[in-house]
Amino acid sequence: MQLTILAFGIAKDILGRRELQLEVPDDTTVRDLKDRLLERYPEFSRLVSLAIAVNSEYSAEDVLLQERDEIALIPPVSGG
Amino acid sequence: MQLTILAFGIAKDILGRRELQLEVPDDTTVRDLKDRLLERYPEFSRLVSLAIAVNSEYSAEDVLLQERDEIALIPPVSGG
Amino acid sequence: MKIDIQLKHGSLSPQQCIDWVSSPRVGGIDVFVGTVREQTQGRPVLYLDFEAYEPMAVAEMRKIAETACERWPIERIAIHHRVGKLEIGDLAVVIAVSTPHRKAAFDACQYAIDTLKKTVPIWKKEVFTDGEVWVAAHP
Amino acid sequence: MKIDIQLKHGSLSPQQCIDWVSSPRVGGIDVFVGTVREQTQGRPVLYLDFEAYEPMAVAEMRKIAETACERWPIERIAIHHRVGKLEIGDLAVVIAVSTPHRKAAFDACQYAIDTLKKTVPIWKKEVFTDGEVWVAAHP
Repeated sequence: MQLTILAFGIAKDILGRRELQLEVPDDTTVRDLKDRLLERYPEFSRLVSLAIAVNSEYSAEDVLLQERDEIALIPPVSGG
Repeated sequence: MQLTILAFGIAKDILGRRELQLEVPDDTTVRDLKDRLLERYPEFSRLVSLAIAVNSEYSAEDVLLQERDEIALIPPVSGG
Repeated sequence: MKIDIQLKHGSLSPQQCIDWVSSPRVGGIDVFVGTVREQTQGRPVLYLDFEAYEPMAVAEMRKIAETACERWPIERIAIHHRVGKLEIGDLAVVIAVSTPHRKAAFDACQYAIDTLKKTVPIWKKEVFTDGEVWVAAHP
Repeated sequence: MKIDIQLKHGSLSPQQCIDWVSSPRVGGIDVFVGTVREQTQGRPVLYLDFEAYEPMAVAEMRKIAETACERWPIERIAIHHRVGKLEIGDLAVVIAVSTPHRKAAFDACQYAIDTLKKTVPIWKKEVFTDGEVWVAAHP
């Protein structure tokens, strides 16, 4: 299946774009996606943290992703 | 000597006036003044507390009063 | 001048206090606003009357601000208290504290209002439909 | 409706937040205002750029307000955050909490800003004369 991944803050700079299309196997979990991104973009491993939001909620690592999910990369937040 | 004593809040109600003139011996301390007032106006003993300010400062009980001092009765405060 | 103390007979403005404590060196501002509630322990209040021993009240508010400035890295602090007749919803006190980092602003502002309520010679009379009472006078 | 969450592209107004949380049932209001400082660790900042994952940021701010309302007896709570380009002295966030008694207002307001800084997907880029940096991204 094909996932659409939104990127914000420094994650957007690392990807070089605001939105990434990624072809992944059907049984991909949040953890699998993170591993794949870390492999392809080693700079992510230098961040303090990298969370994944699925449909506007922080997601656990073992959640299975669906093609229609809105997926977002959440580097360390710094609002306020 | 003659002291002029300012009264605020419920102390003003107890004295029935905003300012009291009181003839006292020359070596009167803050504690003596309080004793005298409590004797003459027993209602003061029903208050949570009664402090005396001398020249706009909370005063210790053993301070000797002077005729020119500005003396004020400070019942429990309730600002804010 | 980093301290602004005011005892006012007219209405208070939180925005004015915030503007006064603002500066480019500030990261956080904490503001406390004390307002007149419609009831005390279920008894409806008509209005309040605040009386102050004015010179001493100003001096005690200044002491609070000075002590706060010794204890915390404060950029600016404003303490404004109103006296006279206040209606329900009116502002009785506004305290604004600005600091480089926010934790100190919260701590200093809370210290200021807690201490103000203990030491500043201001008295509040609650007026009800069937009587009136000096708050906190009796046990 | 006791919760007001806003993510704004224009300037914030503390007075508007205070007015919104005010009510005759309220005795204390605590307000936190986060402003843009002129420097970070001695390095002068030109301006800041705040970016948000907007729907999630609004949802996370709402969660904070809801949790605060469960933990403290809150009358009303407003959380306004600004996004986009901010200059030195601009307001980045305003949180106002009103409660019957003041202690809960301080505690809830501090909880709200502390949690906001940990969970709400908003990112701050500091722009200096000689470069820029996403705050808190790297150790």
